[in-house]
Order: sequence, then C-alpha cells, then structure tokens
Amino acid sequence: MAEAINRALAQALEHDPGVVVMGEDVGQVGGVFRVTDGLLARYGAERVIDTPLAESAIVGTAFGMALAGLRPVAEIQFMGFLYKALDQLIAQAAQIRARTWGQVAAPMVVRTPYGGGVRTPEHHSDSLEALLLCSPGLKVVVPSTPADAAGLLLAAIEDPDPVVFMEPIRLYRSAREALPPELRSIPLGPSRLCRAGADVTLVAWGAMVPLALEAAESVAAEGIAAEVIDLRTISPPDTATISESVEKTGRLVVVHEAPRSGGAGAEVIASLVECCFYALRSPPRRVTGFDLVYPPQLLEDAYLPSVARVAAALRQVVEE
Amino acid sequence: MAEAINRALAQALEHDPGVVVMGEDVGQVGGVFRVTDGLLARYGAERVIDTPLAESAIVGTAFGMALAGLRPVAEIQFMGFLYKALDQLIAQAAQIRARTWGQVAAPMVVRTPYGGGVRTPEHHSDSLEALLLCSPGLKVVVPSTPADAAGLLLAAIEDPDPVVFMEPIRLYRSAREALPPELRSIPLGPSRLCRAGADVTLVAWGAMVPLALEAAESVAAEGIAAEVIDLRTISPPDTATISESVEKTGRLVVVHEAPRSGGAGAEVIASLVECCFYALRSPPRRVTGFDLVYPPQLLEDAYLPSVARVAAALRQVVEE
Amino acid sequence: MKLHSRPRHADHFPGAEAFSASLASLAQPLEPFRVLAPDGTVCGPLPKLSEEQLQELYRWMVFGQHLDQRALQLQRQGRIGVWGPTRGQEAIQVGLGLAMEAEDWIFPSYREVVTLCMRGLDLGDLLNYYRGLYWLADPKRTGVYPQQICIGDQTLHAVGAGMAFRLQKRAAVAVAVIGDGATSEGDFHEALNFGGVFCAQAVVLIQNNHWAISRHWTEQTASASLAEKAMAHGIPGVLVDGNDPLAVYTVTRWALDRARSGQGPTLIEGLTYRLGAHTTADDPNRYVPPDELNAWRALDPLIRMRRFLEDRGLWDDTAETGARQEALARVDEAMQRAEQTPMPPAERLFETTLATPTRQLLAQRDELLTDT
Amino acid sequence: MKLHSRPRHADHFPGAEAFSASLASLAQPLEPFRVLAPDGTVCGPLPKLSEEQLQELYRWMVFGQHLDQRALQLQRQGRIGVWGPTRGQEAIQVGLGLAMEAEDWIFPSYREVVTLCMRGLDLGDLLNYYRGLYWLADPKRTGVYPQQICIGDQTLHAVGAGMAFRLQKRAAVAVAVIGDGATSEGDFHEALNFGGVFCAQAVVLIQNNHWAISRHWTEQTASASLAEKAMAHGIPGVLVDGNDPLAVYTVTRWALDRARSGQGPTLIEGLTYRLGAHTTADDPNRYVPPDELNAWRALDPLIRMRRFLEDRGLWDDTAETGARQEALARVDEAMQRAEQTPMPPAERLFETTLATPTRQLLAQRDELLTDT
Ligand SMILES: Cc1ncc(C[n+]2csc(CCOP(=O)(O)OP(=O)(O)O)c2C)c(N)n1
Ligand SMILES: Cc1ncc(C[n+]2csc(CCOP(=O)(O)OP(=O)(O)O)c2C)c(N)n1
Ligand SMILES: [Mg+2]
Ligand SMILES: [Mg+2]
Repeated sequence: MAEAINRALAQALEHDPGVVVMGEDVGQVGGVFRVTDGLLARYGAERVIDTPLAESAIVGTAFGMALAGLRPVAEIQFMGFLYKALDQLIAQAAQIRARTWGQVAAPMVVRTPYGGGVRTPEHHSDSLEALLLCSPGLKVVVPSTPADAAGLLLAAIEDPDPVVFMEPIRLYRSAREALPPELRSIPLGPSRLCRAGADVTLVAWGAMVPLALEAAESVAAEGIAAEVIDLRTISPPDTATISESVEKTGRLVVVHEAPRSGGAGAEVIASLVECCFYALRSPPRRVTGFDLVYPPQLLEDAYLPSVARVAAALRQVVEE
Repeated sequence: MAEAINRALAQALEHDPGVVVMGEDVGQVGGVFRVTDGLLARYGAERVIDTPLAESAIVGTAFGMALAGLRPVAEIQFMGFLYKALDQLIAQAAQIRARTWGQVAAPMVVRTPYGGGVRTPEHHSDSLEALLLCSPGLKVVVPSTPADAAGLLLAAIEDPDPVVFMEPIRLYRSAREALPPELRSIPLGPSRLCRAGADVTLVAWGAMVPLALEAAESVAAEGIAAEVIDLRTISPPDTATISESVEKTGRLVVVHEAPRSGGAGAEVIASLVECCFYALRSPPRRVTGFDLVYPPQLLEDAYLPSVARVAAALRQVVEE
Repeated sequence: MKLHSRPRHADHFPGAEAFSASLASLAQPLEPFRVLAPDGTVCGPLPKLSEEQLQELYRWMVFGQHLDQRALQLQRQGRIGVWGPTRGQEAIQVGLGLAMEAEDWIFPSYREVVTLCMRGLDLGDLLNYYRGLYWLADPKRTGVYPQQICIGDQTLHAVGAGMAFRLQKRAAVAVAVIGDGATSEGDFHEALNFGGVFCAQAVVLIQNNHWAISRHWTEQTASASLAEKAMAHGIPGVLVDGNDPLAVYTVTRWALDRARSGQGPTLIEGLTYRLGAHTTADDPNRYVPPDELNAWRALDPLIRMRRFLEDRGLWDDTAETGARQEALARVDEAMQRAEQTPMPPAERLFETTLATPTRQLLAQRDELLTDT
Repeated sequence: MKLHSRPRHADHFPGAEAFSASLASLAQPLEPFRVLAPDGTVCGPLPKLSEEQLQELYRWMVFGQHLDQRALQLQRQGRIGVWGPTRGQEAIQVGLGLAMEAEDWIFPSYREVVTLCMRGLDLGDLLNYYRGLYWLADPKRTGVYPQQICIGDQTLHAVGAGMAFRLQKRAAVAVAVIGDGATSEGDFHEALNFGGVFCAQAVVLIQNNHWAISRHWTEQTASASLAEKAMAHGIPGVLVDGNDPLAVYTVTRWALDRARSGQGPTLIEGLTYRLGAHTTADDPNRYVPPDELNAWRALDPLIRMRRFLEDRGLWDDTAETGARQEALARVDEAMQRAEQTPMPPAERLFETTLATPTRQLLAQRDELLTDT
C-alpha cells in the first residue's frame, strides 16, 4: 500500500501545481515508511517540504496554505501525535467554511499512519478515528487495499474540505496489488462491498478488513454467510449501504482496532439501529480493541481483534 | 451552580493541603464566571495559581504537579480551548498509570465550562465530551445540579485518576439550591434517577437534564411516563442503571447538546442495544445538536435540543 | 505599580563567570522606537507621509474611538453581543492599516476592528458578526480573515499563507495580529519558528495592551519584552511605542517590505494599553491598578497624534467635530444596515458546513424543518 | 557541509538603523563552554571532582558505549524492539548523571539510557521496556520517569514537578532531557515560559545531536543556537560542548544548584553528535553528510575523556579492558534477568488502566479470558 500512496502523491503533484507534500522527514529521507520516497527529487523542496518537528504548525500552516490556494497534503508521522494538531485541525481548518457562510474552503489532507500489529513503541500504534467523528466539517478516510489507498487519496486531495487520511501501518508492506499506470480517484463516502453474504453484515475498515474477510471465510464452512463491508469513509459513514445489507441479513458485527467505548463502532451501531431496528434479529456486536491504553509490544496481540474473536462474534449474532 | 463549585473548591483547599487550583484568570479576578471567586484571598497565590495563557502548559504542568504529590484542579477557561491540551491530557496524564503498570497515579481534575444557550461568541459553546470517551484512563463527569456539582467535584478531586469535570455554563446562574454547610462527595460512576416512569427511558446530562425533565412533564399529560436518568458520569457510563430502566420501559431516548454523529449518545445506545436488545420495543432515538459547527448566537436556538424536540422523540418512540 | 517594569531577571548569573561567553543574553535592553513623544512633538525620523495621509491616520483613530464608544452602547442595549473595547489602542491599528498593501492579508484577533475597516471590511458585515452572525464578508475578496477567538492560532495561518505566497511568487504579505497573552501559546512559537525556517512572507504584530484579561503582561512571561521572543526563532524582533501611529507605521512598513522581498518574517511588539475592560463581560476594577491606568490615560494616542497635527496646523476643533460626526454617522448607518440584514434561515447552516452536505446533514435539516 | 554552521541570519537589518535600539539582538555569538579540548587537554576551569569520580565518569561512558553496541546486536537478534543508538552522546549523559542529587527527578527522552542507569534505574527493567513491556521500575522510587516518546512533552512535566517542589519546599529539582528537534514543539516553549514565570525548580537539557531523524538542527530553526531560545522566556540559556563530560557536569551542576535554591530554571544546550542511526529502523546514509560525520567522529567524547585521564595517569589499557568487560557483563546479566521475567498476563492490563477498573473493563477482561 505504501507504494500505491506514493504513486498517488506523485500523480497529484504532477497534475496539480497547487499540491504540496509536507511533514517531518517526508523529503530527504522519503518518510519513515518511505511513503514519500523520491518525491523530493522529482518535485523539489518547494513542493515536498521537510518541516521542523511541530505537529500543530504542520497542520496550522497547511491550513494557511490552503487558504492561499494551495492543496497541502500534510503528514503527521504517527497518529498518536495528532493530538497536538487537533486544535488547528478541528477548531480551525474544519470550521472555516461554516464560520464564513461557506465562502472559504480549506482543501487539505492530513495523512497519518495508524494502528498496531507491527510491534511499534508506545504511542505509535494508536487508532484515533473516534476522536474525529464528532467534528463537523471534517472527513475521515481509511483505505484497506492499495487500489483504494491510491484512489481515495486522490479524491481526498481533490476534495474541497479537509480530510484526514489514515494509513494502516500493518498494510503498508503486506497489502500489494498491481495498479494501472494512470490512477483514478474513488469518491469519498461510499463503502465497498468486499464479500456478499445473506446471514450477517460485517463492517470493518483499514487493517481490520483483511481480518474480517478471513473471519468470514472461516465461518463459511459452518454455513454462515457473512457480508463484509469495508467502510472506507469513516466520517461521514455510508449508513445507506450498511442498512441495505442489514435489512437483508438482520445481523450486524462491527470490527475496529480502537478501544470499544466511544469508538467509531458505536456510531455505526447507533445509526443502524435507528434506521433498521425492525430488521434486526439479534443485537449488533462490536469486536474491538479493549478499553486500554494501547499495550506494549509483547502484549499487543491480546489487545487486537483476532480472526477468532471476529468469527466468534459472527457465530454469536447468528445463533442468538 | 457556580457557587456550589466555588464552595467545593474551597472545601477541598481547606481540607487537603495538596490541592491547588490553577488556570487563566482563576485567581485575582476569580474566574471569568466567578467560580473561583475569593479563593486566592483565602488560600494564597501558591495554591490558587493564575497562569499564563497556555492550555497545554496548564494541563501538562498540572500533570507534573500531580506526579509530585499535589492534587491540581486545573481550569480550561472554555471547553472549546481544550483541544490544545488534549495531548497532555490524553497521551500523557491519562496514560501514565497504564504505562507504569499501575504504579504511578495522576490525580488531577480538569474543570471546564462548556455548552451553549447563553449567546457566547464562537468557540465558547462547544460540548466536547465525545472527544474524551475513547481515551482509556480518563473519566468524564458532568453535573446538572448544584448539589451534584459540589459532590461530584469533591469526588473528582479525591479520585486517584485524571477526571475532566464539565460545567454547564447555562446552569452556572440558573441552577440554584441550598447546600449543607459541610459538602459530601458523591461517587463518580452512578447515574441519578431524576424522575421515575414506565414508558420510556430518557438519558441526559448537564444542561440537558432540566430540559429533559421539562419534556417529560410535557408529555405526562398525554399519558407517557418518562423515566429520566441524569448520566452524571459520561465516561465510564453507568450502563447498569440505564439497562435496568430500559428493561422496564423498552424504549430509549438520549439527549445531548453536542453534534449527533460520533456523539456520546452513540455509545449509550450501542452499549444498551448490546445488553437490552430483546427488551427494546422501538428504536432508540437521539435528540442532539446537529452535525454542525456550533452556530453563531442568532442561530443557536435552532441548533440546540428543545423541549419540543425531546417531547416529539418521546412520543415517537412510544408510538412506534 | 507596574508601569514599564521591564527588566525583571538579573542579567548576570552569579557563579557563571566561567561560562559567561556561553550564556545567551541581550545586547541591550530594548528601547521602544518612537517618532512622536507623548506630547506630540517629533522625537524620531518622520515617515514620508503626505499631510492628507497624516490627517487620514488621525481620522481613523477618531473613528476607532467612536466606533468603540458606540459599540459599548449597542452592547448595553442588547443590539450586539460581547464587545472587546479598543480604546487606547487606536495608534497600532491605524499604523498597521496604512502600512499594508492591497494584496496583503490580515489574520486578526478581535481587537483590530479599525485596521479591518481600513482594509476595506464593510462595517455592516463586521457589526453583523457582533450581532451574532458568522463572518459575512468573503476574506478572499477583502484579505481580512475572520477574527480569531482561539488565542494565538492565527499566527500559524499567517505564516502558512506567507509560505504559500513565497511559493506562488506573489508579492503579498500575511499579517497576524495577536495580543500579549498569545505569546504564551505554543502555536505562537511554532509559527515564528516555521516562519524563520521557511522565510515566510509574514509579519506578526503583538498589541501589547498590558493585559490578557486579568493577567498583566509582566506576569505572562519572565522575559523583559515580548519583542525579544523573536530571538528564539532567529528573526528580528522590534519594540515600538504602540501609542505612536507614525512609529508603528514605520516599523510595520519596514517589516512588510522585508517580508515581501523574501527576507523573512518580523515580530513586532507594539506597547500600548487597554484603557477599557477586556470585554463587556469583564470587570477590570478587580485587577487594574488605578495609578497604572491613569499613567496610561495620560499617554492616550489620540492626544498625541492630535497635538502633532495641531502643531503643524493640520487639525483643529472643526476638523475634530467633523471627524467625530463622520465616524458616528458611519457607525449608525452600518448598524442600521446590519439590523436590516434578513436573518439567514438556520437551514442554511446545513449547506455551509461542507461543500456537499452529508446524508446525515440533509436528514437533520429535514428534522429541523419538520420540528419548527 | 554544515559542521558548526551557526549564524545564518544577518545580524544587521538594512533600513532599520532608525530603530536599532528597538531591535532585539544577541550580545555576542555563543561560544560553547568547554573544560576539555578535543585532544583531552584542559582548556577551562576543572570542576572539583575526585580522581575516583573522574574515572567513574569515564567508566559510565564506556558502559554507555557497550550498552549501545550490545543493544544493537540484541535488536538484530529480535530480542529487543526498536533501539535508539546513543553512540557519540555519552558525555552529556554522564555529566548530567553525576551532577544530579538523589532527590532529583528526571523526565527523559529515549536517548539518555546511561543517565538513567546512573540514577539507579535497574538495567533489567530498562531492557524489559525495550523488549516490549511497560515501564517496570517505580518512578516514585527511582526518580526516573518513563522515557518520553511524544517529542518534547516531558518538558512540561519537569516544569510542573519543579513548580510543585517549590510549593512543597522540597530541595529537589526536576530535569527534562530533550533533543534538538523538541525545541520546535510548542510545549517546549510553554514549559520554559511557565518555568520562568513560576521560578520552577527545573532544568531543561537539550542533547543537540544535530539530527531529528533526517532533519539537521540548523534546518530545525533559524536561530543561531538552541540555547538562546531561553531568552524568549527570560531564563538563562547556556551552550556547552556536549562531548566534554566535565563541561556538562559543571554547567548542569550550576543549573541544578540554581534551581534548587529557588532562582529558577535554566535551559542548557549540549552540542554533540549522533554517530549512529536515529533508531534501528532508520537509514542515516540517506541524509547524513559523510564529511560532517567524519569530523564528529574525530570529536568522539570517549577519546577526549580517555586522553584526559591518561594524561593524568588515571587510565590505561588494562583499565579500559576492565571497564569494557564490566559493562558487557552488566548488560548480559541484565538481559538474562529481563528475559527470565515472567510474562505479565494480558489481563493485568485491565487492572492498571484506572485505579478501579470500570464495569466495561471487567467485562472485557472476561471476554479476553473466554476467547483465549
Ligand atoms: C486558546 C484560548 N484560551 C483562552 C481564551 C479565553 N480568553 C479570551 S481573551 C483572553 C486573553 C487574551 O489576551 P491577549 O492575548 O493579551 O489579547 P487582548 O484580549 O488583550 O487583546 C483569554 C484568556 C481564548 N479565547 N482562547
Ligand atoms: C510529537 C512527536 N512527533 C513526532 C515523533 C516522531 N519522531 C520520533 S523521534 C523524532 C526526532 C526527534 O529528534 P530530537 O528531538 O532531535 O531527538 P533525537 O532523536 O535526536 O534524540 C521524531 C520526529 C514523535 N515521537 N513525537
Ligand atoms: Mg492583551
Ligand atoms: Mg536530535
């Protein structure tokens, strides 16, 4: 997936002279995950900007640049460091359109690697999408495949509003697929049906999608047909597609890495219950990280949702 | 309610020499809402600390003080400015216990006025509890009466973990009640049953509680008996009491000022559906602020939940 | 009394003689740059301004004085919301307003209303903001971005815009205006640091009005001035007498030229005094020492500039009356227009949150329309 | 090559002669304080340390060198996780370690492992942290708070603790150690500002190892040094040769005494060089200029201190071998202990998040135990 993102960034830099890529270590060294590798050499230091170490400044100046007509793509090196930029992101960038009666746009993207499973140190494995859902004016996107990563990132860059683009660290290297020479943007908003099934709707995003698919396969033999939906855009969530599926299956399981309480799964369930209550045949379940600070490396496996935990939930909602 | 909080702070300062009150304008001028009025004169500038204008520093140094054995009660002047302190609050203070295997505690309180309805300027009316729910290690408390404000604040100060204490601006002056000379702490966690009823469970907190009660009264004549629960502790939410009520009523309405999507109501509904699915007779509903940046003063009434909107939801869940 | 109480920490550090060459210290205590003495006499190099421009500067000061006075009345009448008085701070606002070029942008706080009007912001739009509507005048057209409420945040926006101007090879400068309190915020420093590193076409002007609500600026920091905070970021920091419009004009003009020509940002501290309350919600009697206040009343920028003009035969009582009447007429006319603005329907909010409203927003708009 | 490329911005500002007295500027370019020249000869005032203490300092430097080397091996073997090399930065760590008193606290980054061991942190506990467990040694006992990963955040914690010490009338000082990159973070400035205003019993030590991952410190800021950033906050800033353990000891000791006696915090910049990679996940060949690296290899702090000791007859090859063996034995013994630590059961996490687990946590713990 890292390569797909790299290509999308290159294509955006190539086609739109207003696009700039900025962040800590994105230039000379090509990003700590090499996601921006080679961009500095190709597009120059004016448009691929290695910044000083200050997250609020990265997002705050990106916002200023967006006001001036650029389309900054700012990187926060790990999502755990996004807290420092939330004021500029939420109270400033996301609110400027509303504060000016729709007259001022802040087209900007904040890319950030997130999530666990690769034995990173403290603060390097956080999944903080839930922090961003309650902020009007902001979109949140999480791809699970290289093709989606490239297409959704292009759409995020084209989008007239600020978008947080979360990149699952775990899939940077493991998710690989061939992409066409010219990448096409994929609209923000619609989720993606990854697997059809009539018995239960399984919603996931990011690194949880391959896991969800595996879990769906693992219960297939037991006669449970799970429909897997990759949410892709977490905010605003595509409740239309999910509700269509739930109307059919009558059962819902949501998977995410972040802690359960106050997580994005709550919103999926609450909004689905509002619209599909009478179709539901059993209580929707959440398979998530626990309500813990992301644990240290030797214990992270116990924390993360596993295929077994997802499969157990699928069985549970079907049996109940 | 402002007076009740003032008295609780004074009592805490009086009884525990480790308690310090700190924040912008909390000393000399007694707080912009006069909540800390008189404390500087009584307890001195070493313990009632007017700070420079820097939210991250207020919370970050309060955390350092807590490590050194004090019990800081820090004020963020308005909740809309809490974003600047979230890194220190969530990534630092809330995580230190976990990061040290439970060995290090950070007993500290972050008090912050929140919420709308009093024609404050931009950024002064935000209700940001949803931002804090997904952060393990942190508690979030919102009182709706003077007695609760005093008792819960005392408990928050005694609590060995960091607590965010949200104070509904709208109730600072309007909520009044006589308090005993010696204030007693009220445990964090349990919600409070404000009104008994058999037909529908109505959950609210902060300034929405009086509104919920009014709505409950207004539908009583129509034969709808609403049970009103003041959640009080938003994180962790008292799902036990709510589920007991829902088991009885079979219907649930949640009210909050914050935007609906990703709001704290989602967690209440999701966890209730998980445990009370089969008791539910109609889909739970949320009456909330809309998914908007908090609107300017002349339009805020349209944004805020009203008695009429809550009453309509009560009728709806009963009729459905 | 704390008037002008600048140096607070000892400049020498006992025991550190051994490494004195390694100890950072200021070359000299800063002297505020001044063109006009408090009595209006000339004590510094006069900027090259025409007589009309000099009169214009003062006319805007009178405008500011009366706008402030009227706004306080309007607030008491409940016709506008919270107002942040600007009385005493007119000189900085007009000096900056005159120095800026048409293509420049301003990211203001809430205490530069005069500058905003000089930049072409419609006073009716501004008053509508204070009445409790959003920011109506399109900043892309006026170069005036909405007043910033989150203290200090706009410093980063100006630096970001100033980085973009450089990249776009635009001869424009972005100006952030902040208060003394804002210099304690991390964003202020992050912004100056980015500005210095990227040579942003930006200027950061501090209106040091001595107070951040109830906190005196000398309690806001241990540094002897706010201007010297620039040194942390390798950019020039200039202290200017903020009650001297000609000095402010000179310094801001210099800083704007410097930024425009790619030499990087400047931090300017204009030393002035908030003669009124923090806002209409504040009671300064609780904390402002009366003798400090009185000392600064004597330094009123309007007195200074008027004396200067009178000494040159450029102003008299008739002119003063005319300017006052003009100011009041402008405010009243603008307020009338503002109050006649049709109330935007609340449902418009659902269309101005994102370029394309979400399903959720559309559904909620319908909810609103049904419920009401 | 960027070696020692300090002054970058012109010190004079053309056109600003008129207000030169209003322009903040440094009294003199800072000279790093130095006791030992790079060849180990004495060029400054020697601190009062016994021969044993001098040897002790060097022995800790050797320990640091070999701990680093061993840790790199352990990482390659998959026995520990990411490691941040400390090679080249031994002098700052030991100078600080010796200067601190038993009652002092340290809020470190991840690059002061030697200081932490000198402060009494058990190496087995430290290695367990790198193996992927939490921080096992109780900071209340050791005075060593967990390594900070969020760059710069700990500066505020040290200042907050130092404010508390003052209030509690404790003769203790809280030290934050940060990297050059951390000086760009807002929290760093907010912390120094609070420290200055409240006279916190704190010291902030910057290990300027020239790099923040791939960013050279001279690109991190436009200021000519990091020490002079202290001026923004009215506290002393000192530049010290970070490869000279005696100079670091002298300056940190002075700053600790100063803080302890209530005179306020100090910012210290120790100029050193990261001879290795940022971490084991980094490839410095992509960005480190070889000639700068070579120039600094010649300035290796171990060479300097060893020559100094040898010149005084306090060290020889036998001592070196002994120190190396002792270091390696300590590391190996500690690693063995670490690896024998029984794995804490994951369910303990549910008890260490809050003093009293929530219902949710208890239910989730049961889930975990059922599922596995
Ligand atoms: C981030 C933030 N914190 C706190 C406040 C509350 N507040 C409003 S104005 C003010 C003081 C600002 O002082 P200063 O920067 O000197 O500007 P002045 O009002 O004097 O023009 C404070 C603390 C705020 N608006 N934003
Ligand atoms: C707030 C934050 N932003 C980004 C990072 C990612 N990161 C880890 S180390 C580092 C560079 C730190 O440089 P410096 O402060 O000089 O310390 P050094 O590593 O050189 O000791 C960065 C950017 C982080 N850990 N924390
Ligand atoms: Mg001020
Ligand atoms: Mg470094």
